[in-house]
Order: sequence, then C-alpha cells, then structure tokens
Amino acid sequence: MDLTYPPEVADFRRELRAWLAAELPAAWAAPGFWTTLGEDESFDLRRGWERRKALAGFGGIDWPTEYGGRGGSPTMAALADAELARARAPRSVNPLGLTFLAPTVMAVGTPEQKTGILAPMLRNDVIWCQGFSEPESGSDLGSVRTRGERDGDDFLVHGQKVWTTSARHADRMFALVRTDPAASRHRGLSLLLIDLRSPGVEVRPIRQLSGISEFGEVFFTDVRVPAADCVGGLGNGWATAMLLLSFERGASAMGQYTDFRRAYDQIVEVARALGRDRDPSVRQSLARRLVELECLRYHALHVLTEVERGRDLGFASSVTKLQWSQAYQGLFDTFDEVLGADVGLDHPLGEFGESGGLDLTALRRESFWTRSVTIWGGSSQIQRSIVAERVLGLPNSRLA
Amino acid sequence: MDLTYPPEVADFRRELRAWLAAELPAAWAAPGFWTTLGEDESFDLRRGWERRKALAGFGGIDWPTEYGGRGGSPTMAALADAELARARAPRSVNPLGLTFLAPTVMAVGTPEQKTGILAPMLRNDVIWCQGFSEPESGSDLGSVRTRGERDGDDFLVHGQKVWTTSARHADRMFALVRTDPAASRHRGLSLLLIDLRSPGVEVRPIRQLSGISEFGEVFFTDVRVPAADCVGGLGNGWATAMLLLSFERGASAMGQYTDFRRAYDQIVEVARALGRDRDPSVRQSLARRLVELECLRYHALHVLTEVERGRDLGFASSVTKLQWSQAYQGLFDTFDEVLGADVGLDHPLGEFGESGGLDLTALRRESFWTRSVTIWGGSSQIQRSIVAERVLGLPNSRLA
Amino acid sequence: MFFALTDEQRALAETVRDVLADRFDLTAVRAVFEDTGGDGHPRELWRTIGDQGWLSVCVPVDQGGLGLGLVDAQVIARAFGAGVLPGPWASTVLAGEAVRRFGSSAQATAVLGPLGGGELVATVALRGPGGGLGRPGIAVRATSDGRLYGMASGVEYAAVADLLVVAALEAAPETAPGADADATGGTAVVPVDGVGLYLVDPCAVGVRVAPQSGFDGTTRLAAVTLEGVLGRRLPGSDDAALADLLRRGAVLAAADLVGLAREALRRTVAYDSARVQFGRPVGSFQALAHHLADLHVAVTMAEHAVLFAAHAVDSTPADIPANVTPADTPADATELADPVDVEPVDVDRVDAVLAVAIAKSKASDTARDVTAAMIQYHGGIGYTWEHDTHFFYKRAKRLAAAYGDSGDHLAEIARTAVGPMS
Amino acid sequence: MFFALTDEQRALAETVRDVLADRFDLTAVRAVFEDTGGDGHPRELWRTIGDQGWLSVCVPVDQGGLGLGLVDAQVIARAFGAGVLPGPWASTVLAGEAVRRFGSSAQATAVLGPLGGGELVATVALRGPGGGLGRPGIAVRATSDGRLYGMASGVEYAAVADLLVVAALEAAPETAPGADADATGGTAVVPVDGVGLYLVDPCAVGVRVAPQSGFDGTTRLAAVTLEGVLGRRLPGSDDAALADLLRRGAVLAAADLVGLAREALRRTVAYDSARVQFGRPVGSFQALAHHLADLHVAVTMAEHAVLFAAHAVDSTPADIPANVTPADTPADATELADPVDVEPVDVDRVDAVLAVAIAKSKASDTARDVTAAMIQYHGGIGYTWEHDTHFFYKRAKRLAAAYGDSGDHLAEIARTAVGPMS
Repeated sequence: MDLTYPPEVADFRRELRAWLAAELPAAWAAPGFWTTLGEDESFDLRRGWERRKALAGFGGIDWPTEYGGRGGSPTMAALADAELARARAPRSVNPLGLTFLAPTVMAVGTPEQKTGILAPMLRNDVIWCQGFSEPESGSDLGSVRTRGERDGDDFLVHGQKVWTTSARHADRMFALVRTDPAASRHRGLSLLLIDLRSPGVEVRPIRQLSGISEFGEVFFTDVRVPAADCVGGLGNGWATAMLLLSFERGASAMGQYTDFRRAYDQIVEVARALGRDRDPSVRQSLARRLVELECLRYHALHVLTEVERGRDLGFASSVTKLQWSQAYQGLFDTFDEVLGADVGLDHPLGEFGESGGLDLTALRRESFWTRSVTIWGGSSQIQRSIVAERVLGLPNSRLA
Repeated sequence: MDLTYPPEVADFRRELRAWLAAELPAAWAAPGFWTTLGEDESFDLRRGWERRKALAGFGGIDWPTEYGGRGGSPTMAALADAELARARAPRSVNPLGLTFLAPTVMAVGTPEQKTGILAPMLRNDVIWCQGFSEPESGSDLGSVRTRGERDGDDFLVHGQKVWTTSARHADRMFALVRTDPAASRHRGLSLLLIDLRSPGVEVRPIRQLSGISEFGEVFFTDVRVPAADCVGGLGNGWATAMLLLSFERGASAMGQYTDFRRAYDQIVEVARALGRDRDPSVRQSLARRLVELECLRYHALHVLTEVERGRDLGFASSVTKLQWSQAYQGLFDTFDEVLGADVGLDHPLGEFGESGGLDLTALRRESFWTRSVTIWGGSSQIQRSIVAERVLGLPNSRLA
Repeated sequence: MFFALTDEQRALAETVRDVLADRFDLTAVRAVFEDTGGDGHPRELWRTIGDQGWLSVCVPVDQGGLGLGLVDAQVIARAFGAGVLPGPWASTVLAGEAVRRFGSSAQATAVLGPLGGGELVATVALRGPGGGLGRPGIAVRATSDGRLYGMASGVEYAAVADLLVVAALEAAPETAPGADADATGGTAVVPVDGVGLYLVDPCAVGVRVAPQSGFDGTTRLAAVTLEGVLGRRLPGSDDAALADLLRRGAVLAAADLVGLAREALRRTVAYDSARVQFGRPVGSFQALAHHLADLHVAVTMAEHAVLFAAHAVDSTPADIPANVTPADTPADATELADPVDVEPVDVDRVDAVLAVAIAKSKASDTARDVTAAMIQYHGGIGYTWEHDTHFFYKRAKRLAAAYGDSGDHLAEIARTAVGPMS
Repeated sequence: MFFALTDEQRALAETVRDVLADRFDLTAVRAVFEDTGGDGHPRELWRTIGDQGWLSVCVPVDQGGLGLGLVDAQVIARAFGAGVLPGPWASTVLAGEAVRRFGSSAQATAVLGPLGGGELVATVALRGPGGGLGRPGIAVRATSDGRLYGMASGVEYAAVADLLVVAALEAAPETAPGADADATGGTAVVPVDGVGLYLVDPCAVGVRVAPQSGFDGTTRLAAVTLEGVLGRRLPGSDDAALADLLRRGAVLAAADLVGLAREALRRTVAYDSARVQFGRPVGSFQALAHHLADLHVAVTMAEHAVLFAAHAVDSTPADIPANVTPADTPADATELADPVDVEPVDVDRVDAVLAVAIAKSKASDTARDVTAAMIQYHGGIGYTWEHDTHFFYKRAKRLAAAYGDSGDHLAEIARTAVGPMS
C-alpha cells in the first residue's frame, strides 16, 4: 500500500495548483458569489472558464492526446477533479458530454464522430445534454417512447424527454430513440445525436423545489436527424446506452469527496457560529457524517486503484453511487440539526432582516439539491437491486 | 377523552393488587430468581401459580362466566395483564391456548369443545401449544405438509412441526394439518387438536441462541386424532387459522408495555450503576427508546378503546406487532450501548469473578430473546407486507 | 377509559377538512407560497376561520369562546397541517392561551373576545436569534418599569400581527451578583430573576418588525426588535408559564406535523399505486411498500402521541414543574443492591412534560422522514417546484425545529427518565 | 497511489483461510464455544498459528519475525474474524507490539522471539471494571518502585497467558494536590502524573486471575487482581504509548469485525438464495434483497476504512498526539466573517487518530447490523443454538465494544472534526 503519488503526478498537481492560483478569479470563491448570479450569466462564466482551462492543458486529463487530451493517468484525472473542487473552481457545464458521451465515442464512434465531437466538446464549443428519461419512464429505460421514423438518410424524431440537465444551455443531445417501432422494449432503440437548434425542438425549463431550473423538458416535433449521427450502430441503442452508463465509474468520487467535505467543513463552521458545536447530539451527528464521508474518500482511493490496474468496475459502481448519494444527503439532515430552531431562516443571525453575517442561502440550495441525488442517475432503489442481483448474486428481486 | 377507569374497574384493580400483594411470593421478585431455576421447576411453579390465580377469580378476566371466566371488560383484562407484569408475576405457561385457541373455540367450537376445552385450560389442567410452523414453511402457512389421513372416525397424522413454544410441557397441540391431499395450498387444511401423550408423538427441544429451550420440534408418526377434535370444520383450517390469529389483537400490548417498561427502568438503573447515565450519547439513546415504548403505551390505550367499542382491528394488529417487537428489540441495542466495554461480561462490576453486585444474566437472556420477536408470529417482513397491502392498500408486494 | 376523539371532535376535523377543500386547496396554498413579497396572510380565509370559531376554540365561554381544550385545538391544527395551510392561526391561538392562562381578567376581556372572533391577529415572540428553548434562548430584557429591550427571531406572522406576546428576562429587584448565575444558562450578562410575558403593540414606537426570508413559503417569519417599548405584563407569567406556553406550542406544532405527515403518506401511496415502472405499479415493489408500511406505523404512533400529549396538558394543573426528576435516584449508584428492583409504572399515568416531549420529537422525526420519502417515491416529479410535495417537505422541516427540535425534546426526556445531567 | 493489498498480502489471506478451513472449521469452533468450563485456548491450533508465523508478523526481522506492519496483521485478523476463531492471537500480537515499540532492547529480546514462535501466550490488561478507554478507565496504580495494585477486567485469555502487559497509573514523584486533577478524568483518588505499561508474570505471587463469564464463547475473559506484584516497566511507555496500543488494538478488533461481517453476509446471501418461502427463494424478496445490498455497501466501506486505518498507523510516527485539534478554530465564532471560507482538505491526507476512530466505529456498527440481519434472515433456524449464526452475532457484539465502542470513537471523531468539547 502506498498512498503517495508518483513524481509526475505530484508535479502535475503542483502545476495545476499554480495555474489555478493564478487564473481562478478570487471573487469566485467569495461566499454566495455564484448564488447572486443569474443562470445565464453563471453559465457564460463557467463555459468560458472551462474553455480556458482546456486551452491551458488542464482539460481531458486522461484523454489520449490524439483527441486533444493530456494523455494522463486516471489518478491524474481524479486528482484534477479534487484540485478543482479544492480551489472552488466552478463545476463543469459539460459534465454529461465529458463523463458519458466522450468515452463512448472513443470506444465505438466512427472516425468522423471522434473528430467532430471530442475536441469541440473539450473546448465547450458544443455543450451536450442527455436524453434518456421520459415522462413515463424514470428509471425504466426499456420503456422509451420517443420514436425516430426513417426518412431517407435521416430520422424524423417525435417525442419528449424530461429531467434533461442543462437542457436550456445545451447545443446537442445524445438521446435514446425508438427507431424500430416493431421491436419490443430493449430492442429497436438507437442512440441519436440531436442538434437542439433544429426546427421542431422546444425546450422548457423545469423548476426544482429549490427554486432553480437545472433541468428541462425537451419536445421533439418532426426533428430531422441524419442517420449518420447515430453512435454505436442503428438498433443497438440499448447496448450503447449500457456502455455509456458504465463510464459513471466512481472515479469521480474523489472530486465528490472534496466537494462534500468542503460542505461538511462549512457546516461545522456554521455550528461554531451558532454555538451548536458544544451540543453533544450535534457533535455525534457530525461525527457520524464524517465517518461516511471519509469512507467515501477511502472508496475513491480504492476505485482509482482498480481503474489504474485496468479493472472493470462494472456493477460495483452502484456501491459508489449509494455511498456518495446517501453520505451527501445525510450530511444535510445534520445541517438542519445544526441549525436547530433557526432551520427556517436564510440569515439566522441577522440582526435586522437580511443583513446578518451568516448567509445560509448557498448551503440551503445545496441541501435541497441533495434530495435529488437519490433519484437521478438510477434511483437508490435501482442501485440496491443492481447490488443485490449483480454484485451479491441474489435471485432477481426487481422484476419478481 | 378520559383515561380514568370507571369505578368497577378501579375497584377490580385494587382487589387484584391486594390479592397479588398477599399471594405472590416475595422471593419470586428477587433478581435472578427465575434464571436460577431449572426449566421444569420453573414450569411447575408457574403452572401452579396460574391455577391458584384462576381459582381466586383472576383468570379469564374477560371470558364469559359460563366458560369459567370473570365476565369482565377488555379494559379489565388489559389492566390485569399490566398489573401482573407490574407485580412481577410470572408469565403464563398457557399463553397460546388463552390468547388464540380459547376465543376461537368460543366463536366456532362445538358445545362439547367449549365444555371440554375452556375451563380446564383456565385451570392449567391442559397446557396447549400451537402447531403451525414446519421446517419448510416459516411464515408461509399455505405450504403446510403435515397430513392427516382419514381412518374411520379418526385421522392418522404424519409429519413434523417446528418452533413449537412450550412443546416440552404442553399436553395438547392445536395444529394446522393437510386433511385433503388433493387440494392445493390454502384449501384442504384442518385445525386439529392433538393429544401430545398419544403414541407416535415425539418432542425434541430446540435450544435457542440464548442457551434456553423454549421451543421444540414435534414429530408425528401415525398419530390417531378423532375427527371430532377438529375446530371450525373439516377442510376449513385456513379460515379457522386466520380467525385464530386475528385474536392476537394487540390488547395484550398494555401488559407488554408494562413488561418492557420494567426492562427499560432496569436498564436505566444499570446505566446509573455503571456511571453511564451521564454519557450524552447513552442518554439520547435511552430517550429515543422511551419514545417508542411510550408510543406503545398510547397505542395500547387506543387498541383497548377500539376493542371496548367492539371494533374489529383486523390487519391493524400488524401495526401493533411491528411497534412492540421493534421497540423491544431496539431497547436491548441500547442496553449494549449502556454496558459499553463491559458488554461481554455477565457481572461487569464483579470484583473477583462472579461475585460482583451487578448480575446481568436475566437482562442478557431477555436481550437474546428479543432477537426472536421479529421472526415468530409473522416476521417483520410479513407484517410490513400486510400493512402495505391490507392497511395502506398498496398493490400486492409479497407475491409480485 | 376512552382514548380517542369524541364524535364532536371527529365532526370538527371533517368540517375543517371540507371547508379547506372548498375554500383553500393546494392551488390557493401555492399562490401564497409563490407570492414571496406578500405577507402570507390570506385574509378571506382568515374571515372564514374566525366565522367558523376555530380561533375561539380555547377561549372561555364567558369571553364568547367555545371553552374547549388543547385536544380540540389539535384537531384543527392537524387538519391545517394536512392542508399545509398558511396564516397566523396557531400563533394567534397560542397568544390567546398566554392571555387566558396568565393574563389579568381585564387583559382577558380586552383580548380574548376579539381574538376568538378573528378580529385580532396575534403571535408569540419567545426566543432570540440562534436561541434555544426556554429562558436561555430569550434575548429580550425587561426593566422593572416594563420597558423591553432586545430582539426576537423567527416570529410567525409578526408583520401582520395586531398583538405580540413577548417573553423577556427580568432583572432581580436587588442585584445579588452570581446568586442566580446557574439558572440563567450562562447567556445573560447580569443575573436575572425570572421571566415575564408581555403584551406588546407591534405598531408602537420602539418596535421594529422586519421580515426574515426562508424556504417555507407556507409560513412568514419576522425579526422583532424592541427598543424601550412599554409592554403590559401578564401578571401570572413566570418561568413555569413560559414552559407551559412552549408546551402548548409544541403540541400544536406536533399536531400540524402529524396531519401533514398523514396527508403526505396518503398522497405518496396514491401516487405510487398508479405510477407504473418496469410494467408494474411502483407501489408493488416490496422495498418501497415496506418502507411506506414502516412510515405508516410511525405516523400512527405520532398521532397517538400527539393526542395523549394534548390530553396530558389539558388534564394537568398549570404549576407542574418544568423538570420532573425521578424520586429515588440512589445517592451512590454503585452501592445499588439490586439493579432489577425498580418501581413499576402504571399504564394510566399522565406526565405532561414527558408526554409533550415525546409527542414533539416523534412527530418531528416522523414528518421529516415521511416528506423525504414523499419526494423520493414521487421520482423526478416530486423534486419539481410545480409539484406540491415541497410544500409538505419544507413545512415539515421548519416545524420540526419549532418549539424544540427532536434533540431538545430527547434531552428533556432523558432528564425525566434517566435523571439530571449533573 | 496504490490503496489495496499487495499480492503477498492477498496470498497470506488465502493461506489463513485455507488453513482454518482445513484445521479449525465451525465444528471446532463449536467445541470450544460449548466447553464453557474450558480455557478456550485450542493448543493444537496455536501450534499451527505459531508455525505459520502468524504471531511474528509484526516482530522485527532481527528478533526472528517477519518485520511486517499492521496492514499485514489485519489481513490475519480479518480471516480469523471470518472464522470466528477462538484463541489468544490478537492479545498476544498486541502485547508484542507494546514490547516492540516501548520496551527496552533487553525486553524485546526476551519476549519477541518466543512470542513470535508461539512459545508464549500474552495479553494486555488496559482497563478496570466498568472503565472506559484510556487513562480514565485504568484501575491499577503503580508505586514508584514498580509494585502494582488494583484490578483489570475483561482481559482476554489472562487465564492461559504467560505474560501480561498491564497499564497502570503512576503517582507524581512529588505530589502536588490538584495540580493535575483535570487530566485524571476524576477517577483517580490522588493526582497521577502519567501512565506506564508493565510486564507482569501472571503466575507471580500477588496476581490473581479469575475467569469472567460472558456470552461470547469464542473468546475467554478474566479479571486480574494485582496485590503488590512487581511489574517490569516498559521504559518507552507513557500516555501516548497507551493511546498507540489502544489504536492498534482497535484496528485489529475492527479487522476481525469486518472479516466476520463479510462472512456473515456471505452466509446469509447463500442461505436466502436457496431457502424457499411462498414458492420463491427468500432472497428474491426485494425488501430483504435491498437490505442486504445496503449491508454490502456498509461492509465494503468498513473494509476500506480498516485498510486505511492500518496503513495510517503504519505510516505515522509513534508520537502523534492523542487529540488533534483543528488549527484555526476562531476565537469568537460569531465574529466569523465568512462561514463558507474553510480550508479544503487533501484527498491523500493521512491522520491515524481519525482514521482508527472511523474504522472502529464503522466496523462495529456494521458488524452488529450484519449479524443481527443474519439471524433475522435465517428465520427461526438462525435463532437456534445449533446453528452457527450466534457465534457471529455474539462475537460481533463483544468486539464492537472492545477498544472503544462506537460512541467512544464518535466522540473522538467529533474532537478532531468539530473541536474540543470545552
């Protein structure tokens, strides 16, 4: 066992830290900075930042150089995630493209797709969103109804996608579409790349219970998509989608840990500011949350070790999802406990109205966000079924 | 709302308390008294005690006088349970007969059965056990395999029952037996009354993980049972069994509360003796347990009110079972927490070996016992399915 | 022995529910919720509430009220919780209780009639910013001539109130430094002798009311700053009176929470019985079904606990001590001859302090659990602003911490059941 | 970056498992478990353990040992936990660690060779009856000339030990009353200056060893009474040494617990995959399956945590402070300008105190949960004496409280993460 980094990784970290210290605007780290911005303004800043990052050589850390990446190791990529979180750099505006579509295209894309998709994605020239969920199919992808009718070299796409993250800002969507209406459930699907600027596309934001609109609905009415914009083969959408989802490998757990741990430390500071850090029950609750967060860190180290060794994590990524989503959500239950009687107020120490020194707006927004993390990306229920059947080998519990 | 008792109930309580004060041997209340006795010795004492109690008019409190009961109200019966627990009277040796068989016979028994079964049961002339579970059917009564072949006016019973409480001391068993081998699952069953002194009956004790043998296995080889000893009609065993189980009404919850609350108060005393009553985490844990125990008390009051009004609780008794079994089991998790590092020792304050002043043997035995209460009488899993489907009206989750 | 609502109380519950369904459904709640600049006080609904007599439930008959008890009040609170109803009903009832129990007869005559008739919106201001439950949480100080200085935070509907009931620390007439330092909880700068409740006109000079923003749009909160305003002392008020008022507040909040939790569970069951995934109703998946079953058990227990607590408060005289300590804690516990020898309790025992703490902690935890499950088991739709789940979730979160959160009440329970901490 | 067992460590784990399956399966465990009058020390197995070198894993190479670390030791402890193995391996290894780290070279030479070869059974006696973790729990006092008086409780395998390592409070050379009263935790009668570890021969005059009965038949415990026996002090021992030893004990106990938990889960999955109820394998019922899935996640995390903790101890110098307090707790927290401005942590940071507390609390809770589920999901059979479930359940219950229970370690974590209590 050796938790130290090899020299080249340590050098990389130093280099990245120096670049971040020089390039990341200090104002961005100010409390509440991002919550004061409009959504469009925030998006533009983040889009530009990430482009500069890519141009400076800190995008696509573990992508092959031929696709515009740095050619680094998974450890370097994970460490970069952690460093970005550590420096409070804004989160990516293109996460679905980078996490899911890019490795899928590298694996099964055509040469044209590799050239046309990867480098522009890294520079944020094209922002991608994912079109899997539909109104009647949350976790059940086999029931996708959006259909694509063949029309010469194109498909005409009709239907509706929902829970589309960043729908409002995205340029294109990778979508699961039923291209063969005769085939049942998992058969007859294709993964199509849809230009959201095409005629017939309508995007409506969905407001979340936090008041923010990070999701959207996308409606397709006779939207023309070239058949060449299919990834992984026509009618092979189910297999392609499964491949795509398998890239949610948990290697990002290290960046998540860094993010969540910062939230944890902020909550501890709030406890101190409110004098709740001496309350034995609050202390025990905070201790329990740290146990789960630190376990997530150890798990991230484990996952990274496995990835470095070229092991396929497969269904074990459900373990990662369960651990991070529940540790994160639980942390904010403790946040409420820390606040006690003041839980309902944005500024609990405000001497008069809003002017108080303790602004909880950003943490509260994050608190509401955590209610969604056990729903999207495969709900906790789905993840437990996967662990039960695929990891533990119990008899089928989902359909039986 | 009025939680005071009517005068006749208050009088009854005074009378019972006075009788208990006079008749219950003081030595029986000494700590560890019952744990020092052999199982047979303990049984004999309890059998005799309960007979004296019945003869003094404190048995069958809410039974009609025609069956030898006192003709009292459900409230009086519940209060008597609580008073007996309060006075540390030993628990009944005939609980399955009294709780289940007696009301069933009163409801659907023949006149001969009423005469022959009820009064002798009250005097403990006949101790009853229940024969429902089999090796291959724990919670799934529909899969009973013990069969009864018709032979003239008798049945010849073959098969095996398991998890039979008090099997070793019981005189007779009410058993679910498959009397029509052609009918499937729930059909073709009968509730037979089997004399355990008959030839062909073999009883083997099952030792529990606590080291005690309260359960047993009973093997039947060509055991002759008169067809007249069938309760509720031949081939009607499933309906009769369901009727019988419905008498687990939760009215006993008041006696259980008193029992559990005494265990709780004992555990608090142990916490004080070990100086753990100042530990904030132990205090919070004890407080949480008291919440659930007191809720059980309120629930017992609710159930009693419903029973007094003649309402059928039906499937809501699963709510009672879930609450009491989990409150009781959880209490002993807190017991371990109270003991801390000394959890493994029977005499944690013993200065030298066994001679210490704090004897935890009885509480530890109870602690192990609580592991079984979420298994027998319909496991917690079964109870939750009943609540989900029959109380909340959710679609079938057990078989689907 | 009769532990249940009476037929009249059951009828009242139905009336409240029917009226709300007719006059103030979730669409109306949404309008208030989303009107973040508004005062959150639906005045037409308020008139209905006054007309129905729901404000006068605890007002004595000789003041024109119904002269009923907390058991009846919690019937209404529960229905209001089920409807996630906005408005100052609970705060007004609670302020009325302060006047009824601790005010002079002149104060009662002046306040209770108009209050019961809906002509008066009132509220209680019992703690300062960041402050806990009871005396240590108070950040208002009264001079001996009744002038109030300091601040109260999280005051429900202070911005629309006609009357405030303010809890204030009172200085000892002759200051003996350190004499009472232990009882002050360490927060008071100089020794205080006691606590008083004061009636304050929020429009008077020396009172500033500033809205406080928060996530629960079903309730409006405000900070109240007092700069020498003259308060009219409730003559019967003291520490025990404050504790009594907080207990009544806790029961009303707990009742709101169980009404809310029951309704949230009902809506979740209905939604998941209909919603299909993988070709089956989601509600037929056993893991979900069993979780909802556990939540049903919890809600049922919380309902019992609230009913018992309301009854306990109704049937207990005003001067019960705030802390009940066990009678026979042995002086030296290790000398205990027989740890098994504990005094058994009676099943019909009533201890209002314990009962309220149990009801509030159970109701708070249960409502939080149920509303979190409500979001989870509605899937993505339950996480949207357009769906009604978040009214329940957010109200549960806020009310769970009002009048003592679970931790506060568990500490109280431990004091009763285990003994004092030191 | 490499967070995993090496190939050698993996091979060691397999060897231990194979040898146990061959030489000491659950039938052999049962024989020891049920032999309540016996000493619980299977001597033939002990020879095998000695021959395999499993006692010398942490013994330095120049003392004939393998010279490996706690990461290697926990590999063995985990396999022993999976086999619910009786015998004094862990206590002997821990006693050896005390001598290796804090003994003189003469002491090391005298003890470690025989200990590593299996010729010596040793154990540690670090707390008194009812005593907690560390200095406040010690009930043995050492005079300045090394005579020991007092008592230790729950000492593993003291009745078969050839050597005891005893923790004792040491009086200050010159007694300044009250000078150090705060640090004694209130249990010492006179001020103490520090803590020392002493080697004691259990057969010497002035030592009494009395077996203590308990439910975990896989381990034998005893009370040790010391009445003036001369102990040989480990010269490097002090408070930090005791803390170090307790940490190592906690890691070995946590490793045993995760090995046990993993095996209990494996057995439950196997049983429920085969057992049929309502015409289906019990393991296909979703509520059960999802619970087992959650337990798998917990066991996996506990495994990581134990590995990390062992590594953290191995890679940390001996003199780390027992309590790490955050560097920059603001003097007046309410003056905090920016609560969001916290210093981020590095993902590769190693803090042995925190890591051990996390590993032990997580392993303890997880093993208790898994073994309780093991009984529940075996149905009635799992509740019988004849089935093996109770070995796992009982051992988990005892070990969960050894070297600090979950509450002790959570308090330690809070001290590190939140700051001191006062």
